[in-house]
Amino acid sequence: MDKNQSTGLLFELSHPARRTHRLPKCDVPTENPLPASALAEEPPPLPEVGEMDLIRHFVNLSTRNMSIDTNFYPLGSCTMKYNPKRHERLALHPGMTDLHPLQSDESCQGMLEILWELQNILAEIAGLDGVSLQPAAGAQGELTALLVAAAYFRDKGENRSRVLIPDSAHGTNPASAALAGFDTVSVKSNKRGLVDLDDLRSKLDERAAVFMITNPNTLGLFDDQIATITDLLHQKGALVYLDGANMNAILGVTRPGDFGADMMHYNVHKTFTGPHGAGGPGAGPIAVRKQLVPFLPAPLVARSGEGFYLDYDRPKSIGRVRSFFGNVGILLRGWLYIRTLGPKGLREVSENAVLNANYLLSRVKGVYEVPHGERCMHEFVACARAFKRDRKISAMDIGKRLLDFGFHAPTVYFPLVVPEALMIEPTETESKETLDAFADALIRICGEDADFLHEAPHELSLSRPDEVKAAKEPVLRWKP
Amino acid sequence: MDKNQSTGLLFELSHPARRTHRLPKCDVPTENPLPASALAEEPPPLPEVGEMDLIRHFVNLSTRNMSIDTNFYPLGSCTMKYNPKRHERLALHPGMTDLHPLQSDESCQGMLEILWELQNILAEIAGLDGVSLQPAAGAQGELTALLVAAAYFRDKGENRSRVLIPDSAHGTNPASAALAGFDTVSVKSNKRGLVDLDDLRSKLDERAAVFMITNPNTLGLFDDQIATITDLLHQKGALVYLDGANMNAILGVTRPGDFGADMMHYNVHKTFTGPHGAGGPGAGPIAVRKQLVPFLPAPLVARSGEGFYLDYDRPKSIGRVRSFFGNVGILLRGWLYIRTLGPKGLREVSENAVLNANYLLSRVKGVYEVPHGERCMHEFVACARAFKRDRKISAMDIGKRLLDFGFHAPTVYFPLVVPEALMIEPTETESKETLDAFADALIRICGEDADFLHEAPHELSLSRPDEVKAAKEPVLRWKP
Amino acid sequence: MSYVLNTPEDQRAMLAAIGVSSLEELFSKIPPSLRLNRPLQVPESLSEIELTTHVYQLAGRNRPAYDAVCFLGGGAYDHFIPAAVDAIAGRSEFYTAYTPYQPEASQGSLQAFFEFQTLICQLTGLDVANASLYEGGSGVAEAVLMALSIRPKRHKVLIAESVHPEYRQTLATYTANLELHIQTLPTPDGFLDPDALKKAIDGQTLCVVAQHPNFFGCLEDPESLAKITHDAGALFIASFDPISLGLLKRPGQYGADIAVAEGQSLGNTMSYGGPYLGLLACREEYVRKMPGRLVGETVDRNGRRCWVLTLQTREQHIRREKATSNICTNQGLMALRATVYLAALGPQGLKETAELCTRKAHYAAERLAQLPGVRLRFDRPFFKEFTLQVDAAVPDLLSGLLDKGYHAGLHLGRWYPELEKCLSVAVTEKRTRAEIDGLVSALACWRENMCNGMPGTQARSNRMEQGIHG
Amino acid sequence: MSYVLNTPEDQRAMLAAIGVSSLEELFSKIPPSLRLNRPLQVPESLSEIELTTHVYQLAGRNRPAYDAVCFLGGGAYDHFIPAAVDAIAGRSEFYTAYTPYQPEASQGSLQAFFEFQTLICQLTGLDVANASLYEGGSGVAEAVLMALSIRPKRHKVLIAESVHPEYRQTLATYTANLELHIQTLPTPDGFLDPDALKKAIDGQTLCVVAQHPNFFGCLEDPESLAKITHDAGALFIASFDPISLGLLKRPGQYGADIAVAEGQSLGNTMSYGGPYLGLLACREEYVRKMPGRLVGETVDRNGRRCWVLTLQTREQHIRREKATSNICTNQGLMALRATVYLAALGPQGLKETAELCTRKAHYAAERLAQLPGVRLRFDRPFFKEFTLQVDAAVPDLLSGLLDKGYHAGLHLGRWYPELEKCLSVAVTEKRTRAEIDGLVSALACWRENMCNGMPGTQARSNRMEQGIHG
Ligand SMILES: Cc1ncc(COP(=O)(O)O)c(C=O)c1O
Ligand SMILES: Cc1ncc(COP(=O)(O)O)c(C=O)c1O
Repeated sequence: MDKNQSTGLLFELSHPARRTHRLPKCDVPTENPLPASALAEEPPPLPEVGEMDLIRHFVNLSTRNMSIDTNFYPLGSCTMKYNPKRHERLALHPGMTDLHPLQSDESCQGMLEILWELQNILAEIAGLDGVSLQPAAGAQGELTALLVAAAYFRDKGENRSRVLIPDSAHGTNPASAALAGFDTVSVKSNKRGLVDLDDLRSKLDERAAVFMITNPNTLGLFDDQIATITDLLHQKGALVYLDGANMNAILGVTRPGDFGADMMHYNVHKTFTGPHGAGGPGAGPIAVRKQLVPFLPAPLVARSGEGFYLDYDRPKSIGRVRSFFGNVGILLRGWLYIRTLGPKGLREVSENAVLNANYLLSRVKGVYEVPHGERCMHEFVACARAFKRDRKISAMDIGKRLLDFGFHAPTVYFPLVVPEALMIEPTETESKETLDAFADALIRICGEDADFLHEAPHELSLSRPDEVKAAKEPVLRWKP
Repeated sequence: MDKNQSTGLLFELSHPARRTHRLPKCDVPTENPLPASALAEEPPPLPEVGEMDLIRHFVNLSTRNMSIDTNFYPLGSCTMKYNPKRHERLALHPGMTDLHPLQSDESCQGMLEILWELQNILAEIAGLDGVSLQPAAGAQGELTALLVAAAYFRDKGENRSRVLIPDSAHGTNPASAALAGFDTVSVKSNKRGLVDLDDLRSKLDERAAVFMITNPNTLGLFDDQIATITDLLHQKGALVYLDGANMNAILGVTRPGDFGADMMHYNVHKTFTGPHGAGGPGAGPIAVRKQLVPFLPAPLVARSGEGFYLDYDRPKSIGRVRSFFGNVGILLRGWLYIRTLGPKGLREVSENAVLNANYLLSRVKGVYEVPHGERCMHEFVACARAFKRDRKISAMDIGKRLLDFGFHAPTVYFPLVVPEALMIEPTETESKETLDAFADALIRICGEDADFLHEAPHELSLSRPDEVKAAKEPVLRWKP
Repeated sequence: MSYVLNTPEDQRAMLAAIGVSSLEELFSKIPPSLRLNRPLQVPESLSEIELTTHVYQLAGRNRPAYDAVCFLGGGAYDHFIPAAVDAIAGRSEFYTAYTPYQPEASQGSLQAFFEFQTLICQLTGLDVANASLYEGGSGVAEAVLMALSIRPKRHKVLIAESVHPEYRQTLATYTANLELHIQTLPTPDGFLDPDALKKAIDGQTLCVVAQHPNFFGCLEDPESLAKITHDAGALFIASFDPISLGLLKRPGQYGADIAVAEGQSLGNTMSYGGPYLGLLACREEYVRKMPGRLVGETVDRNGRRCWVLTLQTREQHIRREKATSNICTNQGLMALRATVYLAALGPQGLKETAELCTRKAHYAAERLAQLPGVRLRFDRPFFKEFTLQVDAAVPDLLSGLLDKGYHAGLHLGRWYPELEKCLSVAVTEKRTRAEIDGLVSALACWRENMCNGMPGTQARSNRMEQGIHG
Repeated sequence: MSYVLNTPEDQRAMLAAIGVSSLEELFSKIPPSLRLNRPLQVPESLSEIELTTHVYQLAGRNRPAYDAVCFLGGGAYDHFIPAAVDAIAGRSEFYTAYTPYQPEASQGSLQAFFEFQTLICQLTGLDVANASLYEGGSGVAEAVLMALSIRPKRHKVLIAESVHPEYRQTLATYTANLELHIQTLPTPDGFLDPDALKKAIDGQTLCVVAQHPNFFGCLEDPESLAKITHDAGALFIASFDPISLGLLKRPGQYGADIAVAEGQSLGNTMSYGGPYLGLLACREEYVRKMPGRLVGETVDRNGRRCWVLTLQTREQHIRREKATSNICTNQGLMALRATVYLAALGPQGLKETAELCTRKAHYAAERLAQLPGVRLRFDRPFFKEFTLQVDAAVPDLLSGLLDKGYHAGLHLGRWYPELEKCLSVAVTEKRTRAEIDGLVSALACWRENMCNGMPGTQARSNRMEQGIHG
C-alpha cells in the first residue's frame, strides 16, 4: 500500500517556524552568562518539522525495510533469530535505562547483580575463566583480546609480532590484528574448507602471538582438527583466539575452552539475540583463560560481603577500550535470553539451529552446488559458480530475486574462499514451513530466465541502485 | 514491499504442540479440586502458534492498514487528528494502567485527582454544570443523557414520549433515543442545510422531551438559528441535547451551554485525540445543566478535606450504564491533551481545524459541487451528484481512487440529506502541503476516465471486495 | 501548543485563498452574542517535560498492583499480559486507524477482527461472535435487549443475585423506560438454586441471566438452569469468565443461547476500569439480531480472499431508530489485544492459566480459613475467587492490610448488606506462594493487634462504603 | 524454552530428510572427546511471568534518576527524551533489521542514516559525518588513528588533561602497541592554556586533542588551540558536547579538522553506560580516511533516488588488515534515535535546551557556592557542568546526599588526585528550580550535621574510589 506521505528527506519537509519539541519556560532568574566570543550567531541549520510530519516520515520509512519481525532473514554469519518482545519490555524498564554510568555502586546493586551473573554465565558457556563485558561489539572484542594478548606477552617479556588468520576469516579479524599493532599472516584453507595444517605449520614460529580461528568456521564447518591446531599453537607458546560469531551452533555442545581456545568474543547481538537495530548496537564481551585474566580491561564486576561492586583495582589491566561500563542495554537482553532458556534451552538452540541449516541444505543441495560437504553446522555456503559459468546468473542475481519472494537475501560473496558464495543461516527460530517456502523459492529461481534475474528485484518499489555512481561521485549528505 | 509472510489466518498457521506463552510450574501443593461434572474434556480448540510466526503475522497484517501515522485520513465526522506519542508513554505508565477499578479511594488519589480535574474542565468547555465520565463512547453518552432526561421528567411528573431529531443527524441519535424508550420524530433540514424551523414548530408539542441537535451539524455548518431553536424548546419545557461530535470546530469559541444546550456528549476519541484503535475504544463523557445533575450516573469524583473520592451517594441517579468507572485509558489521554494545550491551544485547535477545512473547500469548490455554502466549519460535504449524472462517477469511485494516492477516503454517503456525499474533515494537525496534495488528487480524479475509476483502487494489493456476497452468504468465522 | 502545523505565514496564505481577512471571520456564522469572549478557564499549557514530571508525581500517589499485591477481583483481574500483546497493540497502523470502513485500506484490522470472532466462537463453543461491545455490564444489557427482539412478546427477565451487582445495575438502568419486568432471584448460598428458578419462571419469561463462575467466584449449575429455562421457552443468557474456559465447560456445551463476558482478562490492563471489552456470542439463528459490528469473509474482484464489515443493516448508521443497538465506536483495540493474547496462550496455555488460578486460589482459601475468626462463607466449588467471613470490620481490615502492602480483597457489604462481614479474595496465576503466605500472616497479625485492642491504622473513611446496592 | 518452533514431529521429519537418525548425529564432526557431556551450569529457565517479577525486584535495588534527582554528568547526561523518539525506535522494521546490505530492502534505514549524516554535518559545521561509532571514547581513539593515516610521518599526540579521563585512557589502550607518543598537557586551571600548547607542540606533532566544553564543563579557547595546531602543521581534533552546539560555535567554525563526540545526549537513555553512539565528522578531503560506515545517495535503474552503503573499500570486509578501522556492527539504532531527536528539536529547540542547561547550571553554581565551606574550583566560563570544592570528604558527602534523594555529583579525586576535595555537578534542562534548591539545602544541612560532629550516614566504602587514573 502506498506509504509515501512525508517520505521526502527531512530537509525537504522542513518549513520555517515549525517544530515538534517545545521546552518549558526557564524557572531560574540567572541569565545566560557565556561570553559572546564563544557563541555562534545562530543555532545549527537543522530542519524544522512538525510532529505529524515527523512521525509519518519515520513510520513510513520504516515500512521500506525488511526485518526479522516482517521477513525471513537468512543472512549468513549474522544469526538473525527472533528478538523476544519480553526483552524490549524488561530491558526498557526505567529502573534499568535511567541509571547513570557513574552513579555509586550502592545505588545500582540490582544492575550489578545482573552483570556479575552474566560474567559468570559467559565464562561457563565458554569454558574459560574470566570475562570482560566492556567491548561494544565483536570487532572490539577481537581488538580487546588481542591487546590483552599483547600485554600478556609483554609482561612475560616475549616479543611476538604476528597474528595468524585463516583466509576464510571475517574481515574484522585481520583489521583488529592490524589495529592492535600486529602483523597479520594469512593461513590457507584446505579442500575440505578447514585450516590447511601444513600451511599453518609452515607459518608458525615463535613470532606467532595469536591464531584467530572461527569454529564452526564461516563455511559452517566445525574444524575437527581443532585439538591438533590448538596443541600446535600452544607448543609454540602462542595463544588461540576463537571468533565466537558462530557460537549459535555449539551452545552446551562443546566449549571453546575445552577445545583449546584461550580467548574468545561473543556477539550478544547474534547468539543471544540482541536486536540488530539496522546496524547496531551490539555487545562483544570476551572470555579468557586464567593467565590472561589480570590483563582484562577494568572495571570487572566483583562481589564482596557488602554486595556487588565495580573492581577498578587491576594493576595489570590493559586499561579500557571505551568509556563507561559497556553496551549494557544489549548485555541485559542477552542475560534475559539466557535466563529464559536455561541449560536445556541453550542446547536446544544449537540443536535446532544446526537441524534447520542441515534440513535446508538437504532441500537445496541437489540443485545448488555446496562445495564443502554433505553436512553443516548452523549455516552453509552454497555456490552459484555453475550458474554463473553456464548462464551468467550470479549469486547477487539470486539474492536480489529472493527479495521478490519476501525473503531477505543470504550473505553474498563471503567467505571469499568460495566463488559466488551464498551464505545461508536460517537460525533455530524459523519453522519448517518457512524453510520449505524458502527452499522452494531458491529452487524455482535458479530455473528462471537469466535476463529476468539480472533485472531483479521486480516486486519492490526500488530496482537495483547504481553503486558505482554512489562511490564515484559520493553524495554523503543533503545540501540546500 | 512483500510483507506476506505468516499472513494466512491464525488457524491456518496453527501447528500442533507449538505455542508462544509458557507458564511457571505451580508453586502450591493444592490440587485442582473442581468437580469433574463442571469440566470440559479438553480446552477450547484455539490455534497453536509459535512466537516468531505470531509476531510476523500481526506485524505484517498491520502494514495493510491505512492510519493516521501513515496516511492523511480526512474521514468526515471522525476528527482523525494526530495522536501524540507522549500520550501513549504517559497513559501507559504502570502507575496508571496497573490500578484495579475497585481499589480503595485512598490508594488511587493521583488517578482521582486527574479525573476530578477532567470533570471540571469538560464542564467549563461545555458551559454546563455537571459531568459524568462514565459513558464508553459517544453513542453511550447519548443514551445516558436521554436516560437522565427521562428520569428528570419522571421526577417532575411529566410524561414526555418524544425525541426530535434532524434528518441530517448521525444514526446513533435515533438509535439511542429508541433504546432509551422514546419515540423518534425526524425534523427536516431547509435549503441552507439547517434545521427547518417551520417543520420543527409543527412537530413540537408537550410530548417533546428532547431535541437532539448536532451543531456544527454533519454538513459542517453552524446553525445560526440555534438561539431561536433552544428558546422554542425551552418554552415548551423540553430539553436540548447537543451531539458533541463536532466540538473540534468550536473549542473556546462558543459553548453549548451558552447557546442553550442542556446536555451534550464529548467524543474524547475525536476532539481530544484518543487513538481510534481501528474501531475503538472511545470515551463519551456527558455534561448537563444544573437541574439534571442529580440524575447523572454514579459515581462522580468528588473532593473533600481528606482528598478525592468516588461519590456513590446520589439517590436520584439513573444508576450506571456500564461496570466500573469508565474508559479511563482514553479519558487520561484526553486530559493529557487538554493539559498540553491549555486555553490558548484549545482555541488554536478550532481556529486551525476551521481554517484547514475552509482552505480545502476553497481549493475544490470550483470543481466539486458543495451544496451548502461558500464557507464551512471544521468539515464540509462535497457532492458527486453531477459526476454521477453525467459520467456515472460515484462518490464511492472517487473515495476508492483516493486510496491510490495514499489518502484515506472521506466519509461517503453520509449525511443522508446530500446525494453522493463526500464528507471531508482535514483536522488542524495537517499541513498546507498535505491539504494541497489532497486537493490536487481530488481535482485530478474527477477528470479521470469513468471505467478506470469504477475499477479503483489500482495501486493497492486488493481490489474492491464483493460486499453483496459477504452479506448474502455471511462467513463470520473460520471453520476447519 | 496545539500540534498545529500552520505557521503564521501559512495562515495568511490560506486566509487569502479563502478570501477572508482573519481567523475570527471564519466564525462569522456564530452570532457574536453566543461567542465566548474570554479564554477558557482551564489550566495553562504544559510542555512535554513538565507534563511528564507532573504525571509521574500523580502516579506516585497511586498504589498500583505492582506496589501493593493485588487480590482484588469482582470482574477485573490482575492476569499476566505477555509482552507480545503490547508490542502488537503498539503498532501505529493498528491503534491510529479508524473503524475499517474502507476494506481495501483496512485488511489488517479486518482480518484480525475476523480472527477475534473465530477465537470467541472457539472459546464459547457458540456459532457467531461480534467484534466487541463496550464491556461486560452493558454486554448483559445488550444481550437482554437482543433476547427481547428475538422473543418480542415476553417481558419478564429473571436474573440471579449472584450476577455482578454492577451488571445488574446496568441492566436496570438500560431498561428503565422499556416494558420489561426484571426480577432478581436471591442466591443466599452463593449460587442460584435451580428449584428457585423453577418456581420463578413462567410463560411470560423472556430470558434467564446467570453468571458462571458467579460474582462470588462460585460455580453455578448452568446445565440445569439452561434446561429449566428452555423448558419454559425462554432464552438462557450466560455471563462467563473467559479464563475459566481453560477448564470449565463452554457456554455452547451447557446450553447458553447467548453468552456475554467481560474480556479484560484477555490481555488488557486493569486501567482503573477501562477500556475493556464486551464479548458476545450466540447461536447462528440469532445472528441478525446481534448488536455491534460483524466482519465477514468475501473475495475481491480478482477472487482474492478478503474481509469486510457486513450485515450492517442491523446497525444504527443504516437502520437508525430500528437498529439492533446504538453502538458505533466499539473496543477494537482491546479486541485486537484479546486476539493476540488467545493466540499466544493457545489451548494449553489457557488451560494452565486457569489451572494455576484455581490451585492458587484454593491454596489461599485453605490457608486463610485456618486463621481464627476467619471462615469461608459459602460451601460451594469456586474458580479463582472466594468469599471470606471475618470477625472484624472489613473496611478497617482492608485499610490495615493496604498499609502492609496488600490489596487484600473487596468488601461485599458494599453490594450485599447481608455480607457486611465478608470480603471477596481473587487469586490469579501471577500470585506466588510467597505473596499468598504473606497475605495470610499479614491478616493474622493485623487481627491479633485488633483483638489486643491495638488497632492497626484506622481505615480512613472510605466513601465506597456508602455505595449503592445493585 | 528456546523460541524454537520445531515440534518433535517436525524434528523427526527433518532428520529423516537429512538422513540422520538423531540430533546428536548432526554434531558428529565434533570429536566426542571435545563435547560437553553435562548440562551447562547456568540458572534454570524462567517463564515470562517469573522473569518479569525477578527483573522488577532487581530494578527495585537500583536508584534510577527518576528516584534520586540526578546531577551527574561527566560524559553522560539526564537530558529529556521526547516520546516521539521511543515511538520511532520501537518500530520493528527499524530495530529488528540488520545492517542495510541489501539496499532494495533497507531504504528505510539507509535514508534515516543519510539524514543522520547530514544532521551531524549541520550540527558540527563540517563537511562529512559517518553513520556512527561505538561511543565517545573509542571515537577519540579512532580520530587519532584517522589523523595518523592522514599524517603517517608524525607520531606525537598532544591531549589536554581536561579531556574526559576515560577517553584519554581509551586512547592510551588503543594505541599501546603503535608507534605513537601520547603527551598529556596539564590543565591546572580547568582548561588548556594556549601558551602551554605552544610550548609543547612541534614538527613531530600529529594532532592535538581537546574537549570543548571540557570534562570540567569549562569552555576551552578552541580557536587559539586550532590556530596553534595548524601553524605546526598538525590536525586539530575536537571532542564536543552536541547539546552545547545549540549555543556555542561549531567545530567547523573554530577550525577543527576532525570532530568527535559522545552522542548519548541526543535522545538516548543513560542505561548505565550504553549503548550510546560515537559521532565523527571531518573535512571533505579526509573522507576516504574515515572509519565506519557511510551512506551515499544514488539512483536505481529507473533513475529513482535512493541510498546505499558506499566507499566500502575503506572497510574491513573489503580491505581486511588495511581497513581504516575494524568496526563492523556500529550503533545504528542510537543514530536513528539521534536523528529523530534532532529533527524533533530543530534549531530553536536545540538552542532553548542549551540555554536552559546553562542558565540552570549557573543558578545552581551560584546558590551552592554561597554555602559556607563550598566554592567554585575554577574561575572559568562553563556550560552545563561545574566543579565545586568542599571542606568535607567527598565520598561521604555524596553518600549522605544520596540518602537524601540526590545523585549530587561526581568525585573528581577519582581521576584527578589534586581534585580530591572536588565534585563535578551537572544540570540539564530537566532539572527544576525546586530540585536545585532542594540540593542546596540538602547539602547545607548535611554539612551542618558534619560540623556538629553528627555525621550523616557514613558512605559505605565506595570502591569506585580505588579507581585508576586516566
Ligand atoms: C565471523 C564474524 N566475526 C566477527 C564479526 C564482527 O562482529 P561485530 O559486527 O559484532 O563487530 C562478525 C559480524 O558480522 C562475523 O560474522
Ligand atoms: C455526529 C456523530 N454523532 C455520534 C457519533 C457516535 O459516537 P461514537 O462512535 O463515539 O459512539 C458519531 C461517531 O461517528 C458522530 O460522528
